[in-house]
Amino acid sequence: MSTRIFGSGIRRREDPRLITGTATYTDDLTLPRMVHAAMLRSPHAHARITSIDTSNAAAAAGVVAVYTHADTVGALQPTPCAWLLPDSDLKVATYHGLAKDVVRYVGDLVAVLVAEDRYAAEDALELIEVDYEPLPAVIDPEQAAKDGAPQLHDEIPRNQAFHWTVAGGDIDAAFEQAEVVVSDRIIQQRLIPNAMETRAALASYTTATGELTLWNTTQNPHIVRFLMSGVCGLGEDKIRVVAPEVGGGFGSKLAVYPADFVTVFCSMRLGRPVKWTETRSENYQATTHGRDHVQQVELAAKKDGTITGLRCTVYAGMGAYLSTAAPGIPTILHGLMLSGPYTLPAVKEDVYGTYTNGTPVDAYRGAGRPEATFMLERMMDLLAAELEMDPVDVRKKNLIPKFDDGHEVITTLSYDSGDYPAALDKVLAHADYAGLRATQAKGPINGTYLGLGLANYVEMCGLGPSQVAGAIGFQGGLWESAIVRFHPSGKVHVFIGASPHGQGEETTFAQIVSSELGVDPNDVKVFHGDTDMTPMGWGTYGSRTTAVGGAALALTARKIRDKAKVIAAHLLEAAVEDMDYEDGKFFVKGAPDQHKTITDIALMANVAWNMPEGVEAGLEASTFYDPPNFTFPFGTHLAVVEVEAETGVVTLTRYIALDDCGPQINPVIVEGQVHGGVVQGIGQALWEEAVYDEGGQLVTGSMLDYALPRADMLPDIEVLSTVTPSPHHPIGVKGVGEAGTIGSTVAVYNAVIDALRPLGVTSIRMPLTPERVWQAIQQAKG
Amino acid sequence: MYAPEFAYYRAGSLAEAGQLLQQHPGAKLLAGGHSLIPLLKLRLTTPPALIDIGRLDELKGISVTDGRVRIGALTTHAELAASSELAARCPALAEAAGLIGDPAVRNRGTIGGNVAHADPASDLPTVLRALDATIAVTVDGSERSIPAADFFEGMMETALGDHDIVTAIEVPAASAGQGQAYIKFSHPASRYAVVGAAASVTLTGGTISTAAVALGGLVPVATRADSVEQALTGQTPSVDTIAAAAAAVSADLGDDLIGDIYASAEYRRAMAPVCVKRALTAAVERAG
Amino acid sequence: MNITGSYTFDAPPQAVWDLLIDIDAVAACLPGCESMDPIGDNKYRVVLTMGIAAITGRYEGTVEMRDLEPPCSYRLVVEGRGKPGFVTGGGAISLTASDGGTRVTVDGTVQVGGTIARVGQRLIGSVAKMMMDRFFACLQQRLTHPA
Amino acid sequence: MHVPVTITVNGQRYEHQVEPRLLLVHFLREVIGATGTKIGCDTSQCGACTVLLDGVSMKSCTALAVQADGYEVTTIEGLANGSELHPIQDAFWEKHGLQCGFCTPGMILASVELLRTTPDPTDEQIRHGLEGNICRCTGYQNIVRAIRHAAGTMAGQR
Repeated sequence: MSTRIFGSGIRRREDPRLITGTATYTDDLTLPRMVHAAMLRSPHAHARITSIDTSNAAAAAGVVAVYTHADTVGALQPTPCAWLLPDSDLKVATYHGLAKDVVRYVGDLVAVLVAEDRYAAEDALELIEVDYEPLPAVIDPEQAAKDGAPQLHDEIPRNQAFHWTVAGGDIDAAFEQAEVVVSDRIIQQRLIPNAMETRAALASYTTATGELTLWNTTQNPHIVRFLMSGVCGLGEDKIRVVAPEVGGGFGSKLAVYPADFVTVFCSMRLGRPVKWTETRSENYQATTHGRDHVQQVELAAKKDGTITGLRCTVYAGMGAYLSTAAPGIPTILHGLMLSGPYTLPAVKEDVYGTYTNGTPVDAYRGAGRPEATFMLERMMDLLAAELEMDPVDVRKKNLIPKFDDGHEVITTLSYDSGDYPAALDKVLAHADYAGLRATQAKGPINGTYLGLGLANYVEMCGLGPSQVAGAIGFQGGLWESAIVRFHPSGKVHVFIGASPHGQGEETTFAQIVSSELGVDPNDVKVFHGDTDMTPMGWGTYGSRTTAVGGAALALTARKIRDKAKVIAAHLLEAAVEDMDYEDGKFFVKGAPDQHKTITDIALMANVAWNMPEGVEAGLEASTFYDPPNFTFPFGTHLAVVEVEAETGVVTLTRYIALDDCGPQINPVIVEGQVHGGVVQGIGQALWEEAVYDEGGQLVTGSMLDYALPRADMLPDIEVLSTVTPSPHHPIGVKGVGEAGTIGSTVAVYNAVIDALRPLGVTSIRMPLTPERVWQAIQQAKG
Repeated sequence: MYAPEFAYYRAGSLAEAGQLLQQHPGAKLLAGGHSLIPLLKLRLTTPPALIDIGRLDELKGISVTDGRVRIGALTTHAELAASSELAARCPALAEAAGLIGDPAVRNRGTIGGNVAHADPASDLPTVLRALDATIAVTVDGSERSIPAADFFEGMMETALGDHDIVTAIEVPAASAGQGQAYIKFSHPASRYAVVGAAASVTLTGGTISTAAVALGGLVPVATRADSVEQALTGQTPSVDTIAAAAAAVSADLGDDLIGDIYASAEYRRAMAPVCVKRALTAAVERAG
Repeated sequence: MNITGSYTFDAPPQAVWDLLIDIDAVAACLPGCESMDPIGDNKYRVVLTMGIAAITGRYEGTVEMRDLEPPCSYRLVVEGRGKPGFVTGGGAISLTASDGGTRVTVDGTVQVGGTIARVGQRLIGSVAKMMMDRFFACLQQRLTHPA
Repeated sequence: MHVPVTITVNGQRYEHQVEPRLLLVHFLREVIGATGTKIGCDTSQCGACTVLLDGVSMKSCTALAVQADGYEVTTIEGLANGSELHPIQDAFWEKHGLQCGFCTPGMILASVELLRTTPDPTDEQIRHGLEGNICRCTGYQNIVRAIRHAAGTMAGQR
């Protein structure tokens, strides 16, 4: 077996079960004596509960139990926030599993009902009588911060969850001395993540033993166990959390939710397995949303296009409560990325996290970095327009030159490696940028305008050193762990703490082991997502599973290799220092014909008939890998659009995405990640928005109104890459899960504005629906 | 989602369906179910009983007699879209049917269910209005015909009585020199029409002898664009005459246009002439 | 959501006013109204069965007339709830004499919550308008042909 | 009220008493335990529940089990011939046409319908043919590739 398996687009190991309908997702599970939970959610955005009467519901056919807040007192601690942002005056509102007295968003949990089947549960749910006294509601994060706005939490003035600042350089001087200043007000609208599998939990508590097994659609089963332990009062030793097949997450299965805790509570009360599966309507109301920023941004520059400072104020909507990772998203993952791939001499950003009567907001693919990239790349285009320069030239003026091992930016981050100019040049050449501009210069054809939109980006991924996690208030570690176990036959089991949910790491992890040790990837089985079986892991988010978990795995494989080399030396009666290893073979230097394969070693290590002195039996190793730094993938995206002025219809005609995630373990999987990421970013630019009405009702409450990208709305994505290894990473990889999303929203946005420049349009609120575009054209006409 | 309880009766014949309707006040007819079942799942409707007419062969199929095309109420959108008879005789209907929902929806949704539901954003009512279709309705064993103009009364409201069953749709077959088209601007999520325009134009000796134009999505009930039709009749078709006629549509729209978060009434009003123009252009091209 | 309308009556303002505060007339003309019983000053408990084709829902709630300035204006405050969700609304209703008749203008807001708000946003405005149109058409009819 | 239904699923005949309100997708998943068919939305938009009814695609979340009485239903579990994958299944695997796999059963059955009605589709026809199926992972591009690939394989088999 050749090491060339690294970098090979082999078929995915997980697919046979997925394409035959034999994979098991949480809702596919059934247990003996299992009952079904249905959740009663608030129809009001903000209201006081004046009374709840569950008696009719409790008496209905098939109903096993009905619980409200009062039942959970003492048994269920409030839902925790796990990113306690320091130096930000953070105020965490109490988030009860079942609402106490006041509901604060449409979808806030009011009661849970358990019945013998879900139809009966839904019937009885209608019999719970709740009287509400409506209270005024606020949805806009900037409005929520104003005096006189409705107050969500008595103890938190002006709804301010936190005020966080990043500053570097002399920002005042930058603006005082600026030769040109451009600014914009940008709305990063609320998005609904829409993992195709809605959230689900199956809790099975055994009263006799006090043990709980929870099957849960989650990106991080170990974090679920950790938080569940605190909230439900069970020792971690008594809790097993299993993430079975997970149907996508995109950040929305990072949080641990009230409904998860409540489902467990029901099972503990009843001593029966309780299953709860979200309907899509519930998912829209109660599973975390993404983005929701109001950004005021200004950029100072010289007349030659050199940027000198970036100053911004962001109001970030948190929704009604702080979800698990929420405070870190618009701050650490956003504000620290404001330099992007550019040399930025001075920066100042104030981020106000505000409570609003919306669904809690948390990570959504890219999580903070798309919002930062958008600001910066929007400013680049505005600056180019102001200076009548080509957007490419302004960017080239400011790009950080190629670096191989560390580059510190004004926000204090130290990027690992990058060659941003090369990425940009490769995209421009591939697209025939000059040719496209020449076509554009000929003017509109039949009222259809051509536009080009660029975005360069850098993202911080592979979160992150645990010491940094502590410093930034993340209430956990950010290392990953892996165990590799060879069986006597040479087959391998990998146990990994990371918990992929559709990305294909069962395959890429097998490829890592295969490449390091020369076994057939088909002989490597990867176990993940079961806290009883796998070592601790901190979850899949921030494009960290391969970057951090993969590093843990590679280092573990190398430990195995080192041990195997000792055993091989013993078997070949040679000194260890005289041994060589290549392509799965251990041999005495210069004598590759006389070799031992890892399979030979695995047999000997396991039978242990003839081991070197002092070497333990078995061929197994484990590693806890704590990365020395983040990784910093980067790329350049170019969107080409046609805008029909008569209707405002935008057609994306080409999309070129260059992403540099370092060496690609499986380029087919990398390309797939880019496709999906790009399309989610396009979705934000053109179609997607969670819309609330003035009373706080979510009016895009179903897939009838929330427009997700579909096959017939998209062109093929032209995927390019460069390869810049991370110098600090064992195998150089940087992570790719979010890459596509980070550049694509602003690339498409820039393209549409570029198309409409001849008409005088400079800004349109996203998503760029036909009406919004058409209205902007009408307004520009005057 | 989980529908509320209801009783279920499967009709073996049209007559039996009629009897069941009489016996079960408040019962709803179930054909393909693609309008009704989503409402049931959301519990937005709670009928005591459903009467399944989905297997009545007598309500299926497309036939042509005396210049009229008769389409059984249970004919699916997919069958409409694929029908060579329709493509030849009322092409706008086939074209519109092929734009409804998605393939799986078109395989189950029926023309009868569609017209009975009378959603203002639906495609078929617009075409049926333009083509002067009639809706055949049976009650107590006797069939009567209701012109589309009278059938669609309001948003999701029709002239159907409690015991009426839509049995067929009848459409005059296109004559020589007649061109038809249906154009819609779709909602990206629901795929419903934000604005839909159906046009049927007859060219006689190079001039437009008759023109029929109907609009959907804009107003609570599909409506004819009389001003456009008048502006076109007798004209020689050209880019300018079509554009001028299409512009006249504003006179047909009234004050109360539908508006929602995706497309305001203002935008729909502005798009109406654009959509009409495109439908007319295609229809004229096909007529020639 | 804002909802506005304007209706002309072939009668002087006082006659129209009398009709608008005639609870029997209002109950008869309110689409789907099953009952309307007084529970206080100008305040009534109503039970409505809404039926827009297949979409049906039963709502219970209150209707209150405030700030009565006969025969010129009053404010209507409506609250209701049912299985499909809740409805609250309010509006200013003004009467002005016009060409020997009366013009009634309504300028109000409607807030809908629950399932309908979630999945029916494209219909709410039109449905509200349609119900209001029917209500006034019925009153117009009643004025012309008293029961 | 319960009514008897006889539904043949992937060649196996099932007779059950069901409530009229039981959706076909719940019949498949909960009554007979064929959980390969997924539920992704409430409103017939996403297509995760797509199955074949007498060989024609439909959304099993928008049909009552009683409507399938007497019919043959094909689900993802019934597509392969023993251990031999259907060419579309194999093409999804070969062309990386799936990631989390949740939309995949419905997507594959929608693809069966697409190639039934359009055996040699253009990319544009493929993209239109998938308009009733939402995938949040792949951006659709590899699904389009997979269907194009499968069309070639199936043409070769005819």
